[in-house]
Amino acid sequence: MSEFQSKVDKEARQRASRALRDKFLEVLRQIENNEPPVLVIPKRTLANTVYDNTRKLLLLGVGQLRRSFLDLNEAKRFMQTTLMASIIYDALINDEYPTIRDLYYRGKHSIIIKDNKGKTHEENTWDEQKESDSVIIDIEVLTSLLREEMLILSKEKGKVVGEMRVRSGNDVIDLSKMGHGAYSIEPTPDLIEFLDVNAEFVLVVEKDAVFQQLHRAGFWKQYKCILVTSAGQPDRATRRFVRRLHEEIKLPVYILTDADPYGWYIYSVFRIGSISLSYESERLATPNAKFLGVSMSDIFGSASKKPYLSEAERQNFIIKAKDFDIKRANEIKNYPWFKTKNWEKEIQDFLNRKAKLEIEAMASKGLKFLAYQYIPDKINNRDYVE
Amino acid sequence: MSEFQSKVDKEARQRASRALRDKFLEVLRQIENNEPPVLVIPKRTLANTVYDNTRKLLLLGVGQLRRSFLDLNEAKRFMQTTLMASIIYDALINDEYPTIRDLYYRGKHSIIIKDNKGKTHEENTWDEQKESDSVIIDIEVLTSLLREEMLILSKEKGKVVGEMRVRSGNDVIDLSKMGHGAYSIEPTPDLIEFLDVNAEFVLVVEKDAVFQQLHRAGFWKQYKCILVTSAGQPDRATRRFVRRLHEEIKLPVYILTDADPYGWYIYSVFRIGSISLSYESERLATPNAKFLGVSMSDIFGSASKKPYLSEAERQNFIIKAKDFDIKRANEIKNYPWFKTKNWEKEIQDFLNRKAKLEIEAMASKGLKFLAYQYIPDKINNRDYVE
Amino acid sequence: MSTTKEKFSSLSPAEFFKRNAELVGFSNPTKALYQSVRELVENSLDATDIHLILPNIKLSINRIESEQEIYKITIEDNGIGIPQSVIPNAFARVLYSSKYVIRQSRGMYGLGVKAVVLYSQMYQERPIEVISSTIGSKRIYGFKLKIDINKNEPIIYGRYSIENSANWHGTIVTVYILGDWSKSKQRIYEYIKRTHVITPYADFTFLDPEGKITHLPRITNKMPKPPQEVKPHPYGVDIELIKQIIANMRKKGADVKWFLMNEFQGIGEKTAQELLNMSGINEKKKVERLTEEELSKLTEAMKNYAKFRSPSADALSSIGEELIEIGLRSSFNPEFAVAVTRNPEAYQGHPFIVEAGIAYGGNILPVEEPIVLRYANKIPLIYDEKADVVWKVVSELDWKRYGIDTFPAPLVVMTHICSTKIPYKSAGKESIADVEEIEKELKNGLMEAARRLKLYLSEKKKEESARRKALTYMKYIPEVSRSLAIFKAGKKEEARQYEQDITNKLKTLIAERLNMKDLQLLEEVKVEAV
Amino acid sequence: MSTTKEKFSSLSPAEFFKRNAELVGFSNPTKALYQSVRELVENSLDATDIHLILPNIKLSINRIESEQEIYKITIEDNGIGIPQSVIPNAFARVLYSSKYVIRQSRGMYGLGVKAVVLYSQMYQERPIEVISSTIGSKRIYGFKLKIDINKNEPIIYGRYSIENSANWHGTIVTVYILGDWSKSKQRIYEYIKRTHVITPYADFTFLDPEGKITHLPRITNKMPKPPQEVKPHPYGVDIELIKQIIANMRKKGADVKWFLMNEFQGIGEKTAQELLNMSGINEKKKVERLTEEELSKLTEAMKNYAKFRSPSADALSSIGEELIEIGLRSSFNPEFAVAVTRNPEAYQGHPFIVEAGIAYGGNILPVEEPIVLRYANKIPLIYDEKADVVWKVVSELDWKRYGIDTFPAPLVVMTHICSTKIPYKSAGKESIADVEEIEKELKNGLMEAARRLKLYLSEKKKEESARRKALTYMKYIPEVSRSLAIFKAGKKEEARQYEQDITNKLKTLIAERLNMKDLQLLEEVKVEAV
Repeated sequence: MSEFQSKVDKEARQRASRALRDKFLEVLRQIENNEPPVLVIPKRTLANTVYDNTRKLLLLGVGQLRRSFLDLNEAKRFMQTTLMASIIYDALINDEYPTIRDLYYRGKHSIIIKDNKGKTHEENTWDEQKESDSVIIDIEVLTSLLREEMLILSKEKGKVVGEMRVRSGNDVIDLSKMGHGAYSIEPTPDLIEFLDVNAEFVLVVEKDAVFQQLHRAGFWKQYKCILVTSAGQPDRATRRFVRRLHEEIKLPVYILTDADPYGWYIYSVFRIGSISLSYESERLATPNAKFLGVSMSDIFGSASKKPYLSEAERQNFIIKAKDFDIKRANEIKNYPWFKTKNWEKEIQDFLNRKAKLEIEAMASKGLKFLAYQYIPDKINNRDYVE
Repeated sequence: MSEFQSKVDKEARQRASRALRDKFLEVLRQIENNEPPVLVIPKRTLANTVYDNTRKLLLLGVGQLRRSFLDLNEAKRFMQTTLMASIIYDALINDEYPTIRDLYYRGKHSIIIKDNKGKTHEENTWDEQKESDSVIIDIEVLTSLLREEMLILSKEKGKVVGEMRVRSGNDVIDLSKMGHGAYSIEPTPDLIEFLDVNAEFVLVVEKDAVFQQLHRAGFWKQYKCILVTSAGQPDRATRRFVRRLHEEIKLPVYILTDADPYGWYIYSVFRIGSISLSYESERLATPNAKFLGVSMSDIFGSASKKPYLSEAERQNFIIKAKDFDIKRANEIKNYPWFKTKNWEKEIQDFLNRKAKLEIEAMASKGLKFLAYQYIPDKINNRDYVE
Repeated sequence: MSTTKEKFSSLSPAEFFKRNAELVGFSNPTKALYQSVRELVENSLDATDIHLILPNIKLSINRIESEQEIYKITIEDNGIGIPQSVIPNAFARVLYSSKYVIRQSRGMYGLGVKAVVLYSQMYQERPIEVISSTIGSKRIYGFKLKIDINKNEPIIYGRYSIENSANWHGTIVTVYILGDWSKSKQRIYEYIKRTHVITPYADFTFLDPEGKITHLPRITNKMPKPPQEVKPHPYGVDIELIKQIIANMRKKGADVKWFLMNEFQGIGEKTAQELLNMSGINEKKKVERLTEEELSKLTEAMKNYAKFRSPSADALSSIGEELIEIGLRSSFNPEFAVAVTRNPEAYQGHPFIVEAGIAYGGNILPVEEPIVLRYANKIPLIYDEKADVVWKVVSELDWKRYGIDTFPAPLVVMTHICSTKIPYKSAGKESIADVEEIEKELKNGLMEAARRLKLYLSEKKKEESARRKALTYMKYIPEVSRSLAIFKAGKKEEARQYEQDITNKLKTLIAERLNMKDLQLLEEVKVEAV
Repeated sequence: MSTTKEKFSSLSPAEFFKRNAELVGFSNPTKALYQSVRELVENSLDATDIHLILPNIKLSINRIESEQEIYKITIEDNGIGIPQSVIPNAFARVLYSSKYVIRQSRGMYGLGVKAVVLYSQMYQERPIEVISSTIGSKRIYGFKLKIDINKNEPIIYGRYSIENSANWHGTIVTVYILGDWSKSKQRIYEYIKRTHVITPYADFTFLDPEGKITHLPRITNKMPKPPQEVKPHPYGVDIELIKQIIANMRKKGADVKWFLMNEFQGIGEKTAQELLNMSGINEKKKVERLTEEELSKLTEAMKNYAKFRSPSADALSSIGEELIEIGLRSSFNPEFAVAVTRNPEAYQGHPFIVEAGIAYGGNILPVEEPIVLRYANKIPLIYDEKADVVWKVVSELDWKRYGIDTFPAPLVVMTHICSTKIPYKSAGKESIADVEEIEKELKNGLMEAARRLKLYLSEKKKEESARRKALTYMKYIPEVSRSLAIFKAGKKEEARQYEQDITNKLKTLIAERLNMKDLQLLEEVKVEAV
């Protein structure tokens, strides 16, 4: 049980449980004073999300919502919030590491009441995990504690290889000695210590299979890079890990995704954070991350650049944009951090052509092309969208 | 480019490309002799899948299908098969590591013809990846070459930690020194060499988050175990990795999943292989793997056993089985390797109660309960379903 | 080119309707049996309620031959009876009737019972038998009759009279007819049931050919006001009608002004003068001397004059909201029933009243489209529903606006149109034509009834909503109390002691928030912890 | 209890139909104008094609008053004309007609033009004007007429004659009527257009009140066989009809056997004897002496006798498949048209023929439900479509079984029913009642036509399928060749040289597989490589 007893762990638990308890004792005081119990929570709406141009971060604004138990529309959510807070609190003081799914299960039960007609009404505290997840976020912004600070684990799928060693727990791991495998990033990346980094940049690849190919081709060795994959939409640990590499080791970060609004969105999450979770940007975002590709000009060329694809390749690989792609592109167009000349051109190009491309299409021109021509060229020519 | 030049690699490429070419030169000979070109492929139907009771493996039977280009219903599939074969062949002789998605992209293009009325007809070689994936499987059974033998990579998500060291590529990796992270299993697990294994059993956990919790709790250290997660439906590399641990190190394998037909199916895939891919069982399956839980008797108890859940916990955690659960359970009931006394009881119990449970529900009783009571108890009491 | 000579010939009205019996509803044995029952029942009702007699009607149908399907229909009523002098013509002369006056009655064309007789004698030889005694008559008279079709005259096969010692009045009719009971059975029952819905003050007894007796008892003694005969309304006249009125005037040599003021509804001296001015006729002109052209001008003036009062409703007899509700409630046992009687309106000079009823819920089974009961001058219309203007109005109504959110719904709609002249689409009296004025009134009537339904439904919803509100708070209070108690105690194990106190405080807050009625509800709710 | 005395009175048929003009289609000025046009056009057609005269019909409608909407309708035909002696009764006596014989004609009730006159004189004072000359007549006669409504007699307002130097024959009718052109316009045009579809051998000229002239020229000189007058069929008789035939018999004192054999269709000696045996009547009995009961037995025997021949179709005049197709093609310009004329059948003793046509594709716009053109005795039916038995049959037909996989589809269905007696639902002649025998024939006729449509559509599909097959192979051959060439060469870069050879070999194999026709198709296909 050594892990449970570690000092860092103990301290984190005490800090978090105290903050939680203080918050809800306030609510209790309201009730004892015969005041309607109200939770004051920063609003997580788009309108209350502010882009800090200096820090290049997406942050929560000053807007607050008052969740009163006496408001019929809010009563259930109020109940859910107190319930979830008490469960997290209980896990903290009992040395547990719950996952968000555990929390969902721990809180889920039926409320059964009989009305005066003898009719039974049954309702669950929550039905789906997205309900309880949303309550967890409420508690994070309410208490200013990230879930990691409340010792809540989540599913992690980020992997890394490269010329560096890290310390995690009591171990030192050499990320250049992973064979054909890779190091799977842990859920609490702040506990990682970076040792002996010998790399010139970080390449984040959206797709795991492309990561495998580049790893197998020895790309990171040849170009002195830390190779990371988020395996799709990045989780929090991968984002924090990349952010720390940038912040602490000062490595430039390049992001390689599909050429479509979903790819841009993944880039955006690495760079800024997600709008619905802007309260965490301050710690998870990497504002200087660069979108390496695939860009519209890689596909179609531009005045100053030959396209990487031939006309015939384009015809075969390009996918017609769907309605939801167009919709998403139009949303993204309005994000302040996409309001740069290059990005506006990129998005407009997409909207005009209604064409998207998966990164695999580039890989299908041949692995050598991808690993030894396309990526190095792009980095050397500073041919990224910023 | 050292990897490309490795001898193992070269040999694999030669073996595979020669087999492929021989197969299709046969087809060519038919055409040159003015015979209708026909591909003879072992049938991948349920009817042609045989359970080998001695070896406890699911194997392809002797049934064959003759795919003739002159059969109008088969013409497209014939065309797709030759196309895909030529692409794989081309990748092999050009030192590529394509993924199945790459192959999809490489082969995808439009066929455009004009008829005598001047009307243009357009059709894609294939539209969705599941089409090209299915063709790849055809080629695997046609040539008796697994995709790994044809140097095709896939997305991998299996992770492992434990008291052992492995050699992969030129590296030696200590799986007991992964900190809070884990080792991500490579796509070609046959190239892994096991060194210094100090463990008594393998525990395979379906869910990544449960893996994280057990890892964090130091479970594998305390109980001398190799801890593996398949993070859901297991990929081929994870299955092969587990099989090799069992076969070569002689470790017993326990599998921990949700208590539902989907969980049983995951167990079944580890143990036997999937019906649609029975041709690969011989190398990927672990016929002696044991289903540790969660079992129906863990939830409800039995004549000789107290349940692990109280009545109130059951009420909250149990999920009503859906129609597709029932359907799947009835399918599974008919698989020969589920025709044991224990499994029949397990499935019948499920069908009677129409209740399922996620493993997280057990975890939500407390991590200590899961790691230090439930799992060890089950193993000590040999309380698994076989 | 053929030079066939055309043969011209003349038909008596009896011959015409015999040849074209389907025009009056006798297209085959099935419809003939149904239509015969209708005509007889309607005559019996006209002989009673118009004269404020509570109707007692006994109907029986027997099959009398095994080879051919000949049925004997007998109906007995307690009506005013028919004077013996007119019985032969009333039953055996086509286009002879007591219904050619301006007054609402079920019969209208003076064809009904004669069509029964025509059809009767087409396929069997027995004459119709009529027994009747008028009110106060000392004797009861009996007749056996057929129609001489060529001459359109009665043939009397027998007559007799007996003493009326019991002071009985009423009419008993027996008629023999080729029919098809098994095919018309359902419609005949439907007809009788629906007739009873609209005349809940009538007592029906029905013996069917299978020997089954159905008794629909009187539900109320209340009866609608009977209709009165009235003079024609000037808007509804045509040149030929004016000519006829002039021909039938008792006062000979009257001038045109007197004529206008005395032979029409609602024309006073001022109006008469204005009409004469409009048509350029001298008020002193003798009415018999009016030229064709003057008659045409006068008719035109009457059509164009905008200021007439609406036609008198004296000639009408609506059922009334109370009776309609009684009928709906007793027939359907609904959760809610409402009826609306609209004010009289007129089309083409004919006064009419629309009544609409709605029944909802209770024992009514939910259906995809409202069940529609159509009535006209107190008779139910069964056939040709979708061709009726009523269906048009019902199906175009936006029921969502009236609280019926989805169909199937347990909804019955009833409409009644009464008029001195119902614009039937055919003489079979099955469906009503699209007359704009009637359509509008139907719509208004239905909307008025539907608004009351809506009121009822929304009251019901409001009550439910208050109860739900209280329930919501009561559901969540235990959860909130339990969670906050943990924070208060600092650990779960010691939290229980604080729960009740937090619960009570929260209840007090809720009580302040909701009004007393809701609080009562609150107290009534039992929360069952799990 | 009220003791109101009931007033009984009698109506003339003229008065009856004046009061109830809506029963013959004159419910308001809009319908009156439309109905007047119909009645006049139908009389003109009956006066021509029944007598094998190619119809030339000129119709004009003018508004003659600015204040009231009074229209002057004039129609001129080149028919057989009307003898001067019968003109007054033919136009101004209700229930007087040349159509009371057993023969198919457009008019049936003998009411039509009289209803026009009745309505005409209700709202304006001008009499109807009739000019006519029969074939071969030396003079042309003119009349001005009204109806004495009380007496049901013509009133003659004027008469004259002039010399017929040009040997003209035909009839010109002018009538004045209160109408509403703007509301009836569309229906009147529809009526004329549809009439022309079924009488493509007629020439129509129409001048409308807006001054627009429409000329629908004769498309063919072929005319259908005209109908003949026939004796009644025994199945269709009733007691009263037998009585009438007896009364009208020229040979007096005949015995019943002679009577049966000479006054009905299809009764020979043997049949007559069997009928008499069935009804227990002595063959020598004088027919005038038959009792009521014997007449009833005789009627019953005629109803029950199973072995009569079908009624004679001589009285009918169908249009014929050729003329129907001509009509459909010229009106719709479809891709495919077919027509079916069924064999004569009978209902209730009336012979009838059903004809059905289907037009598909071409210029027909796809619609959600088939466009249905209904005809009866060569007149189009426009109103009340959904109440018609034709609609029932069309909508119940499973079109999928006949190659119409989905609606909207470009489909026109045409039906024609001709009979000595069309079972209209009302005297307004707008829709046909559900008569089982007619429904069955309609179904058979439509199915027969639909089967031919199916044949056409499936031929079309088969051709398309062969073409598709060839296309499939042609699409895949280049891919297969390119792929196999790579294996042959051992590497992609050197594969090209082998492609053409493999392609040629594959084409040969395909050519063997498919027949020559398909091979031709093969050659025609151009494959465009990408």
